Amino acid sequence: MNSIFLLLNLLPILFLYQFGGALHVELNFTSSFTLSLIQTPLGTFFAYLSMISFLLVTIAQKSKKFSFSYYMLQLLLSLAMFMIVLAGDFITFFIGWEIMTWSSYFIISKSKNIDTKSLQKYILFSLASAFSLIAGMVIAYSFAHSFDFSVISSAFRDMPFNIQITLIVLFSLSFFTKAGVIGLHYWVVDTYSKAPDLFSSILSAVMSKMGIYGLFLIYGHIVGYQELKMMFGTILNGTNFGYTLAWIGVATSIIATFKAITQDEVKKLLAYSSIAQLGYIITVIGFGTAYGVAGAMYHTLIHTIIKLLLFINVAAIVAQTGKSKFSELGGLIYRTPVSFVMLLIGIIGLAGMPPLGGFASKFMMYNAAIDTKFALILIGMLFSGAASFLYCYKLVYGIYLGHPTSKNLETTKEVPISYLIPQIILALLLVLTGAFPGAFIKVINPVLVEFSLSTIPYSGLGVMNSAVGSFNGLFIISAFVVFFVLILLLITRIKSKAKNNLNRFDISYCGEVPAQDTSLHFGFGFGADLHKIKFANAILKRSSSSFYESLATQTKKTSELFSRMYYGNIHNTMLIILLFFSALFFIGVN
Amino acid sequence: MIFQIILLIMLAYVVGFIYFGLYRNITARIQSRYGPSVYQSFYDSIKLFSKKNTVNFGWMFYLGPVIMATGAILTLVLIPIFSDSDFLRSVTSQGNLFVLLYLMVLGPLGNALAVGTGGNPFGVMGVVRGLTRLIGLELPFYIAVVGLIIAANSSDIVHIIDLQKTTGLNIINHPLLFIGAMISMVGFFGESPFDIPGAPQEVYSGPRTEFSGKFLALLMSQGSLFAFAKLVLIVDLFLGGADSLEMLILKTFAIFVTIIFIGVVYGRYKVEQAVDFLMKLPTLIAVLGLARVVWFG
Amino acid sequence: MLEFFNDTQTIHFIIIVGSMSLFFIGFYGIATQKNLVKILVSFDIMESALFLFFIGLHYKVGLVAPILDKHLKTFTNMVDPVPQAMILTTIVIGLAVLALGLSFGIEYYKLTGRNDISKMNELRD
Amino acid sequence: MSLGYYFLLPVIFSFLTPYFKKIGLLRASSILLNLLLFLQTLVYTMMSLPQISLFSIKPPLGIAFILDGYSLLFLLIFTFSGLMVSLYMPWFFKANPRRDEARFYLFFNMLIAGSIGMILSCDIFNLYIFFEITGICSYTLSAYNKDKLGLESGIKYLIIGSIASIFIVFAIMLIYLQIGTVNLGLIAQRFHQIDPKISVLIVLMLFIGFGTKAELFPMNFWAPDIYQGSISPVNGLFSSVVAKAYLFVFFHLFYLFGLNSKYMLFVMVIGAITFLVSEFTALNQTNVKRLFAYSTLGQLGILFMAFSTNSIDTVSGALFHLTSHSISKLLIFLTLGILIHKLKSMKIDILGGFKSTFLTIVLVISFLSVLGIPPFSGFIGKILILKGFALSHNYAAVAFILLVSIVEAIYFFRIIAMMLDKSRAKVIVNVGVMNYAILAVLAALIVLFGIYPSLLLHYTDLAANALLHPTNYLTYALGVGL
Amino acid sequence: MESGFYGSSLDDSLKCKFEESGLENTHKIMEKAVNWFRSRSIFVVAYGTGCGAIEMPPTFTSRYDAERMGVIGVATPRQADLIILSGYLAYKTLRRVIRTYEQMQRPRYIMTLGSCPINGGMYWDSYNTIKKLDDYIPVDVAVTGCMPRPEAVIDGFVLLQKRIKNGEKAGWEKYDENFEFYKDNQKRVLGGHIDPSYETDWYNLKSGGKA
Repeated sequence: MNSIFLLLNLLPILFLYQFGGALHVELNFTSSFTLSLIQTPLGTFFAYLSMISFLLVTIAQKSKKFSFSYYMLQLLLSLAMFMIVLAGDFITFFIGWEIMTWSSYFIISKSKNIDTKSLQKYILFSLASAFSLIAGMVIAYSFAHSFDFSVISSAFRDMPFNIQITLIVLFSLSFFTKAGVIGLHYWVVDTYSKAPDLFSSILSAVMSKMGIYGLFLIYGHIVGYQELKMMFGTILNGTNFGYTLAWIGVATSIIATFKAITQDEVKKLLAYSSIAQLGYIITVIGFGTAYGVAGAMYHTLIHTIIKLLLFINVAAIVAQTGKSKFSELGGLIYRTPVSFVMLLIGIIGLAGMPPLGGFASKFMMYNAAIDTKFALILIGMLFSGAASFLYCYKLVYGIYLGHPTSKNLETTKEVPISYLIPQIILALLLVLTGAFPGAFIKVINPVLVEFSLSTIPYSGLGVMNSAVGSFNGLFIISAFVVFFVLILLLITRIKSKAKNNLNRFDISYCGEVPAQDTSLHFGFGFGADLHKIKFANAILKRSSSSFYESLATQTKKTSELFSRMYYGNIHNTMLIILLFFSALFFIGVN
Repeated sequence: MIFQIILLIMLAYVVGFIYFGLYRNITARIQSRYGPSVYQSFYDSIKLFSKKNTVNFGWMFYLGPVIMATGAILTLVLIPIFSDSDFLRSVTSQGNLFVLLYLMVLGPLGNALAVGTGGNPFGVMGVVRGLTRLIGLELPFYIAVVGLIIAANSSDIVHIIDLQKTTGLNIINHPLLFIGAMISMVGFFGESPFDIPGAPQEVYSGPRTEFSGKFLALLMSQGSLFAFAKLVLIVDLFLGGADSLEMLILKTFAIFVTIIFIGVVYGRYKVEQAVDFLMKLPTLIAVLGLARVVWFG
Repeated sequence: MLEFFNDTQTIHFIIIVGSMSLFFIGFYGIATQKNLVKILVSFDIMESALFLFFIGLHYKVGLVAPILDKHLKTFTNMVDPVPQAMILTTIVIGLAVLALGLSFGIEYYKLTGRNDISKMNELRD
Repeated sequence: MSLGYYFLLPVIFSFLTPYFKKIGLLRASSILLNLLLFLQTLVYTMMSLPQISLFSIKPPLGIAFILDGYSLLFLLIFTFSGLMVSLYMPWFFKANPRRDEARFYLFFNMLIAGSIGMILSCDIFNLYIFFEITGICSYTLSAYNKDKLGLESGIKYLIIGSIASIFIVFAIMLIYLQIGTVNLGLIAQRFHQIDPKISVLIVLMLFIGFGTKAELFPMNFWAPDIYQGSISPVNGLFSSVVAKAYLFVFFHLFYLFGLNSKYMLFVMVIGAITFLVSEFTALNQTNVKRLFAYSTLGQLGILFMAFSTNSIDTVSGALFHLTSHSISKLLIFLTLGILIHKLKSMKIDILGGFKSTFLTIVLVISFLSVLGIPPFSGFIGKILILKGFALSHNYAAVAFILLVSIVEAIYFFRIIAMMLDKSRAKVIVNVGVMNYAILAVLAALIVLFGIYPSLLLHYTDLAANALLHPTNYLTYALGVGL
Repeated sequence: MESGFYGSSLDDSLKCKFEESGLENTHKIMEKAVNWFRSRSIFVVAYGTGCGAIEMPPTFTSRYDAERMGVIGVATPRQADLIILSGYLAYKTLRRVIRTYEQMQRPRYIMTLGSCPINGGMYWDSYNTIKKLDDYIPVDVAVTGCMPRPEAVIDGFVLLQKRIKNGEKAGWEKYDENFEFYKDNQKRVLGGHIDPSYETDWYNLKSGGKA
């Protein structure tokens, strides 16, 4: 079954490749609107991104038995995303969006550790997002008299200012919810952590990107960056709008980063990290400059790769050990070395360290911020990047390093090969994007042309150009490798008899001998210090959950209040009807 | 080019070790002691290299110090050492300030992996303290660097050096940024009051707890290389670079001595105190400097 | 004295007053009574009031009943027959509803021994 | 072929019901009858509209049935629902054996006849008669279970029905006193001549009368009780036929009498309040039937909002939504019948306590359709309604509908989560072949209208046109062209 | 336990090189140089038992400044060359001392302060202190006095440096050669409380599980 669906997942890619950029389908849906698929450079990028992700996840799924319905729903989900990114009008977009919502809902509901509350959270936020989208859609329709993107885009200029604002806010809210901007991220963490392990990778790597695609669509295509500039005016070298959006993004990434550090569940940490990374994208997406768009797109690519890699890795470990918490894992490095290396590459990318692709995208984003002189924004991004080292380290330490916290971790075997293949592919991609950051400029430039922005100069595969500087990824990665090998050779020449492979209890422990039950793994101790730091504590002790929970309580109370009216006394019902009549009569006659 | 790189590494090695010897001497004099030999760091490192055995907890433990050393050397070669000279210019032009900012963290992260592999909880505690401290520590430094980049409208260090010839030194143009960067530097050099990660009395010398023999020696060597690199970076950014070896040594030593003087007289902050402090005054100073650059520069 | 009543205005006035009082008697019954039978009776009173009102308002002095016999040779001098037909139908319907309601009430009384409609509240969540 | 058969055939059949000795024959012939009615409606879809059937004298004096685009859509829904329910009943009675099965068929067919009569009749007094026929049949059907709950619901329905009918009789009498006619065409022509104060009174009485029956907010406290007390197929009928028939009449008169400009906002607000209150109340329910009763009330609220907008697009969307809602609710209540029988409970837990992939799928489809999620038919209706509101720049209504829809989603998805929850104890439920077919057809229709809406949209457009511009209807009702 | 030969290091690896190329004299010079460096840099882990602990702070701080001779304190035994035991040793303490000593890297040295580690001192008849430390672990330098003043301690450092410089056979080599002897002695006083010998190696379970 897996192979069949693997082939089925290949089909959209072939389909897209076959059309080669000229896909245009229109279908009369009802008398008043048509369904249309149009291939734009932006859509093509996202289409390939999501389809290849699905392919890789399907490869990983070979290792476990999944039901037919699971595969079917996943295929449906991939087709829905295909529909979203190639949609030429809002109806198509929305249909794809909603199919995506419910098909993912049913996949999530197949998870073993899902509960009703998390499912409710997921679907309600998704629906809120969809309803916000639909509201924007119909309001736009009321002015443009069409759901077509291009028609709405040309009609946008003539709308009243408050309608323009409303539209931007509604669409942004919708896509922010999907991307999990702070405040609207209430569903993200629970859903990502409780979804089927391999499906979390799709949720984080692909589905959240649909929100990003939506933002691109709105800011770049429907509204247009030039129009945004005209509407809101400029500040420094960017737009006021971009500045506001950037603060939202920066706040998201900083808050989520701190929250990520204190998580005990592996997938919760990854979920928060996902929120933080998407925060970066949202930060630069509104700048309205070529480098902003390029940085956002590059980071979209990198984040997809990294989160697929990390979630597949974690899924494999969870499947192999049955543990999903840092406090229950640890010390797997010599049991599952390949997995360890893959995760290591993943976190080096996640932290944005130079030799890998993670740095290239961060570089692009930072330069975009410098280009617009949004210095504080840039500081915020750098700050959140610095804090993210902590959770990156926690991720790799909590699972692979340190001490195993239970007996069965000491006998774990390496994860199945089908988990490793996609990871290896993704790790290679990460290395390649780091070595050849320039190659991506060729992908970005058509999109920039589509958004009528200036293009980015291209000077070689290895070179990443930007407004205020450039670096050569190929040089850095090769220099790193050369120095690494040289130092390694040098150090191995010094043959002081290294006593290899000491027993894990043979550590300097103040003269004491740690026993089997001594707690040596520091996995869940991370982030305890953060509570003492005033700034971090201010972030950590606040939570949006109290707001949403009180909202739920209020809804429940309202519901109880209303249902008290329906208490079944027919006599009173009769009197109410008569009184209502009298009241209406009294009002009507006067 | 390869010759130049070897020359540079040797220079940095020697200068770095001598600086550390001087550091220990100066500290001793401040505490009214004689202090060790200026070359004490050499003795230590050669002794450690010639230790007859070394603990090793596995390959990741082995590679950690190597990654750290690689990071240090890569940082070193990507920083322009001399202004107005073609010395390694073809190499330094491949990177820029952002690359350096992140390369400076790559080494410690690689080492942190080794510490984790070692499985000593004290080591990991030290690493966590270090990373937590980094949250506050990098803030003023980042602000300073960003301020300079925006002022020069380039993240190319050579460009920033060249610009200082016409506009004057950045230490005079942007004193607030310089103060911010220097306070961060005190932490980057592991000096008081920001030396909590390796506090021997609390966490058993922290990340280095399990390292011994050649690994410790390698860590010490890269530390001196790295220290030199950081000094050169500060000189390049704020003091207009150096056009000759004498000027380089003079300027870097000036910076180094300043850092020592700050470090010697302070007690040790707890990690949360350090971060709280760094996020208040130094950040405020640096932000004021930055605002000056963005709005009035 | 009876001549006083032989006037369309007066008759209409009396009918309106009478039927409305009857209507409000029914209304009062609905509002205050909780016995199912009394409620049904109140409904019937209200309906009767309406019938009286409708039929009465269509009567004018001097017109004859719309029955074809020796008094009625043409269609000009008769009361409008439509209301009467309508009322007849409505009476039948009202009767049916009344019968149905009473039968429900009897069945319900047999089962529970109650006929207080405000206590019929087993249908609730 | 005459429109009169719509009324005559079921009525005659009903009267013949006691004479059927074999129950199987009764069931079969009931199915046949409903099939016949449905086929006749299908034939009407191919004919030019409006159609008129006279009874001896031509209007305005005589009685006539008029079928225009508006009533055609409802006719399709009613006859189709009737067919589905009559196909469902043999299983139901096999599962719940009854001695007085004939009684059900009697009132069931009569109910269909009454509802159809209400939408076809072109004079207000006949309308009232059909109204009462429908009413009496519904009282009886809701009291079909002669236990405490059934009788209670019957009594409640009857009392409320009596009040409503008093108001309507009063209104009709006032109209006749003012205008001297009961023909809808003539009333429509002369309605504006009435003294405004009297006209307000008439409108209010009609509003209270039909609004009570159509379950509008301050008059709908009885409705959930009725749903709870009656059997599931009857619930389906109430939700997809009876309530819709009253709604039909409400808006037929609303537009015919030209009340739209004056009372539009009022009806919209009442609809909105109904929607809001019902959806919030539904959150708190633990009885399945009450839950879906509230859901029906809520959807009726949306429909009232959308119908009163006086714009063809919105009304067409509302009609689409109405159709898809009828199908969905029929499906839901028929499924509930199966579940209640198998699990012997009416608690909401039964929805999490059964194990049947087919039932889960069809229920999920219908839930998603009610919520207006693509690619199911509810979406088309909802987007058309929202589009219509937006086009008239009534953004508050758009926001309101969407916000309350989230509340609606809470309980629907709570049920879905319950159904998908594997940790609950599950009873395997086998669906019979017939039920399988019925539910599959209903679900297929939901999907079909969702992905190929033009099929239905043709009729809703026709209906909306006929409703908002009743010139053709008036000509026929006045008997001008005959 | 840590049995076997731990002889190879920088000088040893060079020794092979030099011997291959017939440069044994050069190697001897190298060895001397390395010994000199070792003597110039001594990392001390100060194990403060008994009353002698009070003498260590003045030794290392301004007044006597041991750092000028390259003697500097470190926190962990992994980095240390020398362990200073500053007084009597109870059995319990001995256990920790042995463990700390075994965690130090070769070459490693032991220095004791006062008479208690030599012969029990005033605790000669105590039931729970050891009398002669050299029986359990090899002491390189024993500084006498009760307690020795910092000057004496520094004198001990000088002595140790001299011996390292001369390449004299040190305690750690004796310990490796007579490992069984020392272990037997340790077992005799510690009984069942001797530390585990870590025969099972967790990291290598795949390959048989033996260290």
